[in-house]
Amino acid sequence: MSSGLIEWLIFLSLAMIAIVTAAGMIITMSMYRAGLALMASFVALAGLFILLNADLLAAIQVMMNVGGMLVMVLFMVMMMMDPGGEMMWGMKRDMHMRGPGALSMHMPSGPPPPEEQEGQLDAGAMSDMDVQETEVGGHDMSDMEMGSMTPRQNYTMMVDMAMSTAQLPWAIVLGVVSALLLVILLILTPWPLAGIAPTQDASRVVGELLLSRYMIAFEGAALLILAGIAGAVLLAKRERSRVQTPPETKQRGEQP
Amino acid sequence: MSVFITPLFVVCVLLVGTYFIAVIEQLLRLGLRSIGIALTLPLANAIRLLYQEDLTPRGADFFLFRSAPFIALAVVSLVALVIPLGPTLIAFNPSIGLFYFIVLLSPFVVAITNAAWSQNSKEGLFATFRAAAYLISYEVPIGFAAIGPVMATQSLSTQRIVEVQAGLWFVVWQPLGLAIYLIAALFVSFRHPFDSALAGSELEGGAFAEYSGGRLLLFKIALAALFLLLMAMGVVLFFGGWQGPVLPGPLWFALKTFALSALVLWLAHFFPRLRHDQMLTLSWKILLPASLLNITLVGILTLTIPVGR
Amino acid sequence: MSWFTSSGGPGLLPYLLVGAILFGIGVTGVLSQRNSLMILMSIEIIINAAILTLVAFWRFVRPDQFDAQVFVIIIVTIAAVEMASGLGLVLMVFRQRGNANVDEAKELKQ
Amino acid sequence: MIGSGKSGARSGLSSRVRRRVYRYIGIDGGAGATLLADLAGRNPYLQEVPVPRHADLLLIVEPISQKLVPAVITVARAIPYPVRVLIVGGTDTTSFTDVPLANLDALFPEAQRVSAFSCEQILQTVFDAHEWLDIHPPALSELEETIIQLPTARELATEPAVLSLGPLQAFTSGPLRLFLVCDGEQVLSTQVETGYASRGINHMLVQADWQQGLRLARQFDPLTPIAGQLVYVDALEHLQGWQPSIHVYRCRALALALERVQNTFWWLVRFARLLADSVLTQHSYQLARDLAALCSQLWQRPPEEWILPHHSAPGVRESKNTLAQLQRVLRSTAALQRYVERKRGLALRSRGIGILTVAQLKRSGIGQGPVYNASEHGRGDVQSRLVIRARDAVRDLQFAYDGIAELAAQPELDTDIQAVSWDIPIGETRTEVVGPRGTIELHLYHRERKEPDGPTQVVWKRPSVPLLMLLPELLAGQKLADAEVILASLDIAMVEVDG
Repeated sequence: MSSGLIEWLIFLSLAMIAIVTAAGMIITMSMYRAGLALMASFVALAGLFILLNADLLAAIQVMMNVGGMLVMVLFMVMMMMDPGGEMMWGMKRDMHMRGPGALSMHMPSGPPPPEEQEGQLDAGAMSDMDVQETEVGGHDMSDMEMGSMTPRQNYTMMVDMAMSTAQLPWAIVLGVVSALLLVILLILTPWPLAGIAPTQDASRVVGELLLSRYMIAFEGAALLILAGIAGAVLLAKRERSRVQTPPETKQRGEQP
Repeated sequence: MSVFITPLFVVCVLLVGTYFIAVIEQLLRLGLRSIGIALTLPLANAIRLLYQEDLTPRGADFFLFRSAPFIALAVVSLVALVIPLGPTLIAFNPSIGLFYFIVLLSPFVVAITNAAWSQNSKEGLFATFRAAAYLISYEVPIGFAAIGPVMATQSLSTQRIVEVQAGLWFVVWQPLGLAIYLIAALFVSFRHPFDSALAGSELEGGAFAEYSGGRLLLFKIALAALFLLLMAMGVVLFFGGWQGPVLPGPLWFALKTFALSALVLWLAHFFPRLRHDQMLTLSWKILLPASLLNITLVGILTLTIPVGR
Repeated sequence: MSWFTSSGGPGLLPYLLVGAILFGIGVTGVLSQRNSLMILMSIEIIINAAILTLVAFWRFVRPDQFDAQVFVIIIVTIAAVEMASGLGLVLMVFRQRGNANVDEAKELKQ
Repeated sequence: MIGSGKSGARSGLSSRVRRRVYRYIGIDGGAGATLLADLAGRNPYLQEVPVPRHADLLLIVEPISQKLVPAVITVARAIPYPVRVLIVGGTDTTSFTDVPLANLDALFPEAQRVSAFSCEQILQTVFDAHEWLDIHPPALSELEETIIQLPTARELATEPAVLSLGPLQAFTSGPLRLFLVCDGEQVLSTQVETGYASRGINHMLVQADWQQGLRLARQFDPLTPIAGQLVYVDALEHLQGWQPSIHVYRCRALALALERVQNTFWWLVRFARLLADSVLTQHSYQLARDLAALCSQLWQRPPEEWILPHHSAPGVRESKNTLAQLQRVLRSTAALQRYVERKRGLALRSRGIGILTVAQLKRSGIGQGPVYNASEHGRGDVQSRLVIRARDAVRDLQFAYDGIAELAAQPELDTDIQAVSWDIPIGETRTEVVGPRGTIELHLYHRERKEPDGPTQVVWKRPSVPLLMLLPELLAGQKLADAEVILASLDIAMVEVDG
């Protein structure tokens, strides 16, 4: 087995992981798994960087993205209700859903079904679930009976939980078209190839470059980070004086 | 052939080192007199865990739950590659060895958060958040503390850092860096005063609450190995690694590592478990300014005193 | 010397193809996802696709010049800043409205 | 047989490696807090673990109330295979009770049983556990659901998490269930559910006659049998108009003071384990063990034999040796007090949290006890409670030391044991005794003669109850990790609360 063949094998498996996990991020219902998939994609990219003799960049890639993604994941868990375990992951299975949406929740197509008399009840039914959290932990989806839902309730729930907007088909088309366009351009352009391998120690050279030729860019990036920190803190700061509780969350806490 | 022998060797060394860390822990708990028990108890514990059933709780994220201990162990084994045991005894010697070491610490936290999150309980969710908060807090001080020796060496290679310390250990003129490094190392390895993500009391076991049997054993090995590796890196950075008279290099290295581990564990046992917000305060308000101060001092010393080179 | 292989291993073109596919996935995500956090993550994919192509070009076109690596480092830094401020923005929206769905956040337009 | 009994010092290294380690999780029905605290430090081969998943042995300390059974089954089911059960029990209360206690033998027919409340007995039995039968926990019937009121106004629109603590938890002695509504790491509100340790002691006392009542009163709080019995004895003597002699009075006070100190020490052991402060744990564990050994051989006859109405008190045994030991314990306790007062690491974790003001305590009817003293003389936080308990322990030990020295100096004064007359006149009385958690008060009504002849109504004033009532107010706004430390610092005995 030649070293070239091994390199090909490693390349193919890493590329496969990077692409599949990136696609998986968009598809999965579970926020935590989505973040983790993205992390895996980045780590696979770091592997590709090592194949490209860019060890320093691989290390930077892992450092920047694993920590950053973990924080991102936590925000997603916080904002999009993914309280752990297989709950979100197994939801589709538990609901016995079929059709093209079998992988992720999508915005239902077509007009909403007519409203029933008890159409308002669904919000109450959901708040019931919030209130009765008494188990020592854990979430059991089996007691959520999907069969008893009316079409209207089902529709509302689908709208509530959809991961994608209604323009998903167009998005897929655009994504494919842009990728294809890029591929065609890549193949048609004659790239000037150099048949040599890098010899110098990247960390030393990059360090010297950063502090000589790209000094201004380096300092600019530092300034940008400072501005970013200040901006993020300012945006995310809790304003204790004027707290606005949205009416819907107020209702949710009330006893039915 | 060496592609297969090197990892095997690294894993064996790690397991032996982990065993000695467990022995040191038992000795600190039971007292020096019961050394016989301390030597055998870790093995008896491990055997006991191996005989136990390996449960997956109902409603757990099957894939993440089952894979988390292996991720942890894989990360630890990868980290171990860059530790120089002797003048030529190093599995992998890249030019950015130290950077590689610090970078690979964060995937370990991912393994812990996976374990905590996948177990389908609220306590686990709390543990996830805590572990992630610690990841952000310790990455900065441990990196800054490690920069001190790098400044003096002008290289990120672990082997080079050890070679430079032939005359004078860095601990002599960077004691502040060592202190910051050791505290941050306790943070990273979820050790006693900083173990509230895995705490027994309020989160009912935290991240490992649902693990049993073999997988729990794997996690415990991974945690102890991580602590061992951090202490080993501490020896590399501040105590001259394998440098020493008379005895062969690897032996010196082992002696220094276990002595440092014992010292750190002994100091840590004087403190009660800290609350999570106290830990974060310690990191951001004390360790971070102190490490900046350390870098300034080391910079001045490196430039003025020739012994720093 | 071909685009497809370089000394037996994968050459420039395979890496660029991976980058293109990742870019397509990222575009799809940005355009279709409903939650603003997912959109931020899709943007990350796009940035990473760009970085991959950049590194591939460095390796196969000018391996003796390390400017490309400097660019990558600065891009990664800026991506991190973008993530941080994006998160801050999303957090603010979430705090005001209780969710972070873009299709309901129309008031940002005004 | 390897692993059975004690492996002596001469057993080789290989047999030590093969020796079995047992990891147990203890279930305390209310009476076993001291026993479990003692057992946890006895043998390195018998280790306590915080969660059932890590355990392979379930240790149940009887009595277990019917209400606690689902929790016990849940724990038993959570233990991975192979699982063994050891039941520690055999208190005589079961024979009187009308409140149905759990029949553990029916639940776990394969379980082993130890009847004595002693660590040695348990240790002897436990190392044969691999020879026992595996248990097959019964299936769990439907659990009733509790509705938790969620607070409405919140800053972030995230949902608050409801953490359920217990009913089996390490923070009180005895089972108590807490629902902590948390916004992140902060406790928003607390809902307390009690009744897991209920054995209906008032009801039992009314059913029983006077002599049985005296034994039952020891179970008022199984951790403080002497205080419970003494208050009942005082009431009987009060009704009869009998006055104990100075000697008897002094001996009773002595036994009570020693019991208070013992309780404080064992509480301190549990509290230190909770904080994971190993120095404090070792120190207090050693003290508690020493004092327990000392107390067990202090009296010529054990206190439960002579703390009875109209009984005279015996002298103390081997006074020289005892005094020297007590002196050592006293000095060590004083050192402990200094440690608690000055240690920075401990203060980091205990200072400034769980502050109770005197006004708050007065409002809920607490006017004495260590918690009140801590608020009156100190800051009223967790650390001040630790300090005040250590100070009380030193004071009580000093009192005991003086008392024993005096007793040893003079021979026994009244040796005559009068015939106890169980003919209690009609009437009512109110007596009180200072226990470790505050003053225990007993209202005893004897309005009519009945069969069997006993009190017609019994009303206890339980020092733990108002503290429990204060809990929601106290925990609101605290950090999650602090909430448990605060709860533990109050030293609530659930058996006393539930009755």
